[in-house]
Amino acid sequence: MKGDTKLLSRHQELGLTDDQVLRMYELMLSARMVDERMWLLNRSGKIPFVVSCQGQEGPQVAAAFAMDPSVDYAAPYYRDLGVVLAFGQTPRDVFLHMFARAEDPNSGGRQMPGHYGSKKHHILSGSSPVSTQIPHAVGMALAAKMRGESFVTYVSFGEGSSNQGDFHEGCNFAGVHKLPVIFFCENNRYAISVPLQKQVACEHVADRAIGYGFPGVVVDGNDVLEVYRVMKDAILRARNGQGPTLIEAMTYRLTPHSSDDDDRVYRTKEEVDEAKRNDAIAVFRTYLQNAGILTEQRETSIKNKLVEQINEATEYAQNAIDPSPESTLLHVYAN
Amino acid sequence: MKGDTKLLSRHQELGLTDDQVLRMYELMLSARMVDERMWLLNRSGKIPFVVSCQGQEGPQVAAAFAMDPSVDYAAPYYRDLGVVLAFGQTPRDVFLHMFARAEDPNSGGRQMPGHYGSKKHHILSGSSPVSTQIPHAVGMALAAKMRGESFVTYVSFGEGSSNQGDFHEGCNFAGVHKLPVIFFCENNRYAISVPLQKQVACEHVADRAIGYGFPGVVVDGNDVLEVYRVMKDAILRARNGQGPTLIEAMTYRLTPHSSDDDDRVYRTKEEVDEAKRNDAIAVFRTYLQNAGILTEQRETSIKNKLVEQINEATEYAQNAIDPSPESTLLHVYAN
Amino acid sequence: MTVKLYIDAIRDAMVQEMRSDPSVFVLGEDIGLRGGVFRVTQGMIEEFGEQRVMDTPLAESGIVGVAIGAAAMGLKPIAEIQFVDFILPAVNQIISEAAKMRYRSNDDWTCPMVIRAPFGGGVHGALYHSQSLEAMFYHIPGLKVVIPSTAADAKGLLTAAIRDPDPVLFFEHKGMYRSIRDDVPDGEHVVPIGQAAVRRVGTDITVITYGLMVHYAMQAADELEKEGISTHILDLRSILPLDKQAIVDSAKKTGKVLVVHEDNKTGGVGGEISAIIAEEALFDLDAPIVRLGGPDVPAMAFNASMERFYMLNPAKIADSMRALAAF
Amino acid sequence: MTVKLYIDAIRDAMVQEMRSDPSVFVLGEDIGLRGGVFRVTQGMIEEFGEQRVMDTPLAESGIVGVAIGAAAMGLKPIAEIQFVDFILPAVNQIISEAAKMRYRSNDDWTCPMVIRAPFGGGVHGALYHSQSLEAMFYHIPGLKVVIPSTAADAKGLLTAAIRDPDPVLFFEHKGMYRSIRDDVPDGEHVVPIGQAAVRRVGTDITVITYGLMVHYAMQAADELEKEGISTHILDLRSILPLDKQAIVDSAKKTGKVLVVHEDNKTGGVGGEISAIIAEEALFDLDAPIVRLGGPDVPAMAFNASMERFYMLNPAKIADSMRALAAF
Ligand SMILES: Cc1ncc(C[n+]2csc(CCOP(=O)(O)OP(=O)(O)O)c2C)c(N)n1
Ligand SMILES: Cc1ncc(C[n+]2csc(CCOP(=O)(O)OP(=O)(O)O)c2C)c(N)n1
Ligand SMILES: [Mg+2]
Ligand SMILES: [Mg+2]
Repeated sequence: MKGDTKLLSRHQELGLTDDQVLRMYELMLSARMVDERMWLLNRSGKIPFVVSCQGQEGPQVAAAFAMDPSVDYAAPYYRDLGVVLAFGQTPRDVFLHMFARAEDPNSGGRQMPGHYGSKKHHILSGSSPVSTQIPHAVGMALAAKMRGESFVTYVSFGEGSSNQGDFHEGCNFAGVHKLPVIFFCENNRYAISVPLQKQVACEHVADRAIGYGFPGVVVDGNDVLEVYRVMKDAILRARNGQGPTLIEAMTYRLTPHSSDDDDRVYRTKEEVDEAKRNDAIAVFRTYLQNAGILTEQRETSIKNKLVEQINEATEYAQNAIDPSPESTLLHVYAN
Repeated sequence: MKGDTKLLSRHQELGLTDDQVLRMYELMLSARMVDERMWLLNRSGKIPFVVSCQGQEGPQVAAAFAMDPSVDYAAPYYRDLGVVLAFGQTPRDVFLHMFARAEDPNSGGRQMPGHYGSKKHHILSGSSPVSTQIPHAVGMALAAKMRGESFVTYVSFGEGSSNQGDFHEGCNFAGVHKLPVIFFCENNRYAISVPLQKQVACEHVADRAIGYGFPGVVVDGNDVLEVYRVMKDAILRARNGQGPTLIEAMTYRLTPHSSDDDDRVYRTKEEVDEAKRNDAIAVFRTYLQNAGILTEQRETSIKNKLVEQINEATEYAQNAIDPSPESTLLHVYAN
Repeated sequence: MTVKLYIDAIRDAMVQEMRSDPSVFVLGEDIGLRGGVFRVTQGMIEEFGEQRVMDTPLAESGIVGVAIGAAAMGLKPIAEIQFVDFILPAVNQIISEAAKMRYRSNDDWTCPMVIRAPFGGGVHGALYHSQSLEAMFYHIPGLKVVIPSTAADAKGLLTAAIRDPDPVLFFEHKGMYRSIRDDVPDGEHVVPIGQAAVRRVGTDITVITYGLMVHYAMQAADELEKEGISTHILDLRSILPLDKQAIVDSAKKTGKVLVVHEDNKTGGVGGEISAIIAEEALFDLDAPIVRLGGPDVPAMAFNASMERFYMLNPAKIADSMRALAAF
Repeated sequence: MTVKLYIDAIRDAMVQEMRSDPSVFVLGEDIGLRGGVFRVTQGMIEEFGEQRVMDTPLAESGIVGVAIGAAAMGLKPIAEIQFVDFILPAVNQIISEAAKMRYRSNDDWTCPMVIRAPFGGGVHGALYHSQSLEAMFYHIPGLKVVIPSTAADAKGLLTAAIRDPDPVLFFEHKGMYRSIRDDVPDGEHVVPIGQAAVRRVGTDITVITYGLMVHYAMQAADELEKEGISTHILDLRSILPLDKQAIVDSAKKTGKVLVVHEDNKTGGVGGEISAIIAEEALFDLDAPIVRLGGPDVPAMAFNASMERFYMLNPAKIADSMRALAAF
């Protein structure tokens, strides 16, 4: 039973308390359940669009949990619901965004779902063209360095997006100036319908780091504690002035690309089912159960709490007011 | 003396005859002497602009010599005078270009010096924004693959230019589709005034190849036979359907960036002088002399021939007619 | 003739040209098995294989740059940009390279390629899936910019674009893919690029427009007809080249001109059209030249009521038409 | 007041702002030891160090993207693009990101940055070192586009641009760096963005222009004065925002308008100016609104006689002015 003991203490070795890993688990579940609700709302015609985090909540929450949202910054991409929740947005914030209400903290109803951003939460506003946020995060890290501040910037993107010029230019700039930024690639094996092997010919996106003079790390995204560990290492390096790290979390997108997609034409149900069995949330649940931290009762109470919260949030957002049509004309420039 | 024997037969081991290496040498000298003449013409007010190949003729000619210009294609960059001559342009062609005459085969007097291109010579037309030619060369290689033709495309660029998004996107596309293209980086340690360590943080630009799933090779650009060898390898791989290669030739720019530059503000004379001593042409001259191929007499006769050719070319170009002003309106679209 | 959807007419043109010319191929993101996010290329990979219907890495500058190189060697690429909003990373390749290849090489190297992209709003696409970006390109000599408003034109103009020896940007209003259908010639069908079409003959006011707005203007004209106002409607079909003669003629016809585009007003194509008229038909005018475009804000919002506020519609166009007629 | 070169006035503004505001910094290619290829930033690295006068890798999208991120955190970057022609790889960052940051985040995140770039021809720069690209941006709400024509304005407008809470493109005609000099206030000097300046008061014809062409028009006006023609000249100073009132007023003043820019005519800024007048001052006009711009070809050639053919000059402008006056 020695092995087991070792296994059970992995989070403690990482300096995580039982409460913290439970909190991580709750955040992952929250992301998943919010996401599932979004699909329900979409399929019942209440919101026109969903882009999903399902399958990627584990690495997202683990990565964000390694940061300090009161100090650090995130430039997430459209799937990063887990990151956004870990950085302090509530399900209500998220549903206000989905419903494009005036109170949406991300864009006041202006942007599509999944386009996060709020200064209060230390989340940079994101756009749709992929990878543009990568140089932005580098610029944020440059600000940290120039001002002698110790915050670290996290930026995420898909593996397909790592083929954009902006990925290259951003990474290279950060490498040359040794900036405190973490490039977090969520490799879910598809860019919409295009499979990994038609996107890149290298073994790992992380292999690209060598070309920018900093470490590249591949991590099993379904092993959230390992994700947390490599993030912690990267953050330490960043804060110590040792520069950027490129982390590639191997993960999987369990849903179609978005509510407008139909993934059956480009991948098999078997493949998706197989990925579901390795889902980070399920793996982490088992870990927590084996560690004796997560009892069935606890699980139920967490879920009940989340359902309640999500119901409340949905209802609130559904009944919240729209921005006025004329507000279209506001905020083109400073007043 | 065994060592010497081995040394002396390097070109033969590569399958190069004495005549061929002499031809290579002549091409390098030609490039150098044409370039020197350009500076004279510029300093005497006869042409407004020069961008120089000096210091890089060796690797340029060696690379081009490994290709078959009757079959293969080049998408060179503005310093590639050596490549252009090896692909069949004459000094006269080049001076017609410098003087922006109607007969300029590269652009009919439209483009700045160093902006090569002529279908007849299998040289793609180039522009000023750096790195745009990289995806073009990949597209040319795609045409070879799609049509089942065996030509290989060479594309060159500086190390500074390897930081542009187009480098990344072009290399990645070529890697994914295993296209017959050779990416030839002439690392002369400066991008205008910006030294290598402010451009890239990796050890070698060639290290970037791993991120595209094909080999990256660093070669001493002053060792032209070695450049020839790695090019031959790359061409073989390309023709065999094994895909691209990234070659980084370590070289040096002996002149200021262009006739508008003054390099004394950003590098020392000592550094330049040191580089001059390792100049590929000088190293190759010694090799040929030691191999008994290049006698003093031979050298003199080559130089005399080149001087004559360059004088003739200069005079021809100087007296050649300009395009008509109204021709400005031509060739916006096909007639 | 068969009644076809706009989207099917576009596919028709590609398929027919690919059957008859082996140098034509399509490349872009998700155009293979997925058939494109709008399904424009649906079924094409099955017929032509994955080399001629090529899924590319996610990198627009690369897509366009590679297409330029292929075109230089005599292939005829049709590059799909998934949304016109995502053409921006490729602007350098389009403007510095594709548009200037022939000119800079003194007619030696050429760039026979097509770039297709869906544009336009009203589909809950928000800021980055709703834009009209034609104004970026109608100023660039060396390019052609085509925006068809009918299924028949979509087929005929795309066929012409594929056969064109120069680079053509082909912008398809995404709201029209499945809402517009009309009679499309079955076999070969070519509509020359650069000729505007009179969509409605009228005597009181002239509306000059293109794309989806042609349909909105037609609906508005029906409305106004009931009120006794007769509208002349010119569909530009291409904005580069602009059919100047048709613009001037249609302006002279009624002396009152409304220029309409979905794109925001300032700096839009409407300015050029208005300027042409002000330069060449000023004394035939009976009223100021009016332009109606989107508001000058960065782009359409996701929120439905804000989106409606931004988008033109037949009612808004009719209002402008009425005011002009009454002038 | 000191008489200063245009180039020195630009440097003045940067140096003064950097001295008073530690969040201001400059970044770009070769701007450090080299002082920029035109020497605009000469001496600045010596005063401010290599972190605030930062040589970047050769990658324009990266430069602008990094500047956007720094600006989001409250720094005030001034990014130099070596030639405006090389701004094209950064167009996505400028249009999708800088221009839309405030709008898309509902006024939460902002982008207070300046992008400086030399533009314009007549300096043997050929196709890619001569272009005028302002027409790409004057259509983009969220941006400001400033083009000063005097040294005093260069200083005053650049100071305003650096202090502006939104992204400003600042285009400097490279032919003016060392050919234009005028009285520049020594201390703090701010010229508000968005106000055109009347450079010459006249009664017969109005010329509306900006940049180097202001000077050419002034020379042409001197010429015409001898012939008894009195010219009113409006220098726009910024093309986004456009000073509509000044445009309309100056058009009404003489009833005859010539719009001039070096950039090619079709789709250029002149179209918008003409359209504004045709919309708001039509009945005050005594002649068609004339636009004079470069020919509609991809760009200027290197060959000197072709370059002269392309470039406007005082004589060509004077010809258009004469014809307009005679109308
Ligand atoms: C510049 C740009 N081109 C195309 C798109 C359309 N698009 C949205 S997401 C996507 C695929 C992204 O794949 P990946 O980077 O792997 O991220 P994932 O969605 O798999 O998480 C594409 C092509 C876009 N948003 N931006
Ligand atoms: C997109 C773009 N940005 C800037 C320039 C200006 N420029 C011309 S050459 C050059 C440096 C190129 O350095 P490198 O790639 O190392 O090539 P080298 O000149 O050293 O051979 C720069 C910045 C350009 N031509 N294109
Ligand atoms: Mg993916
Ligand atoms: Mg270099």
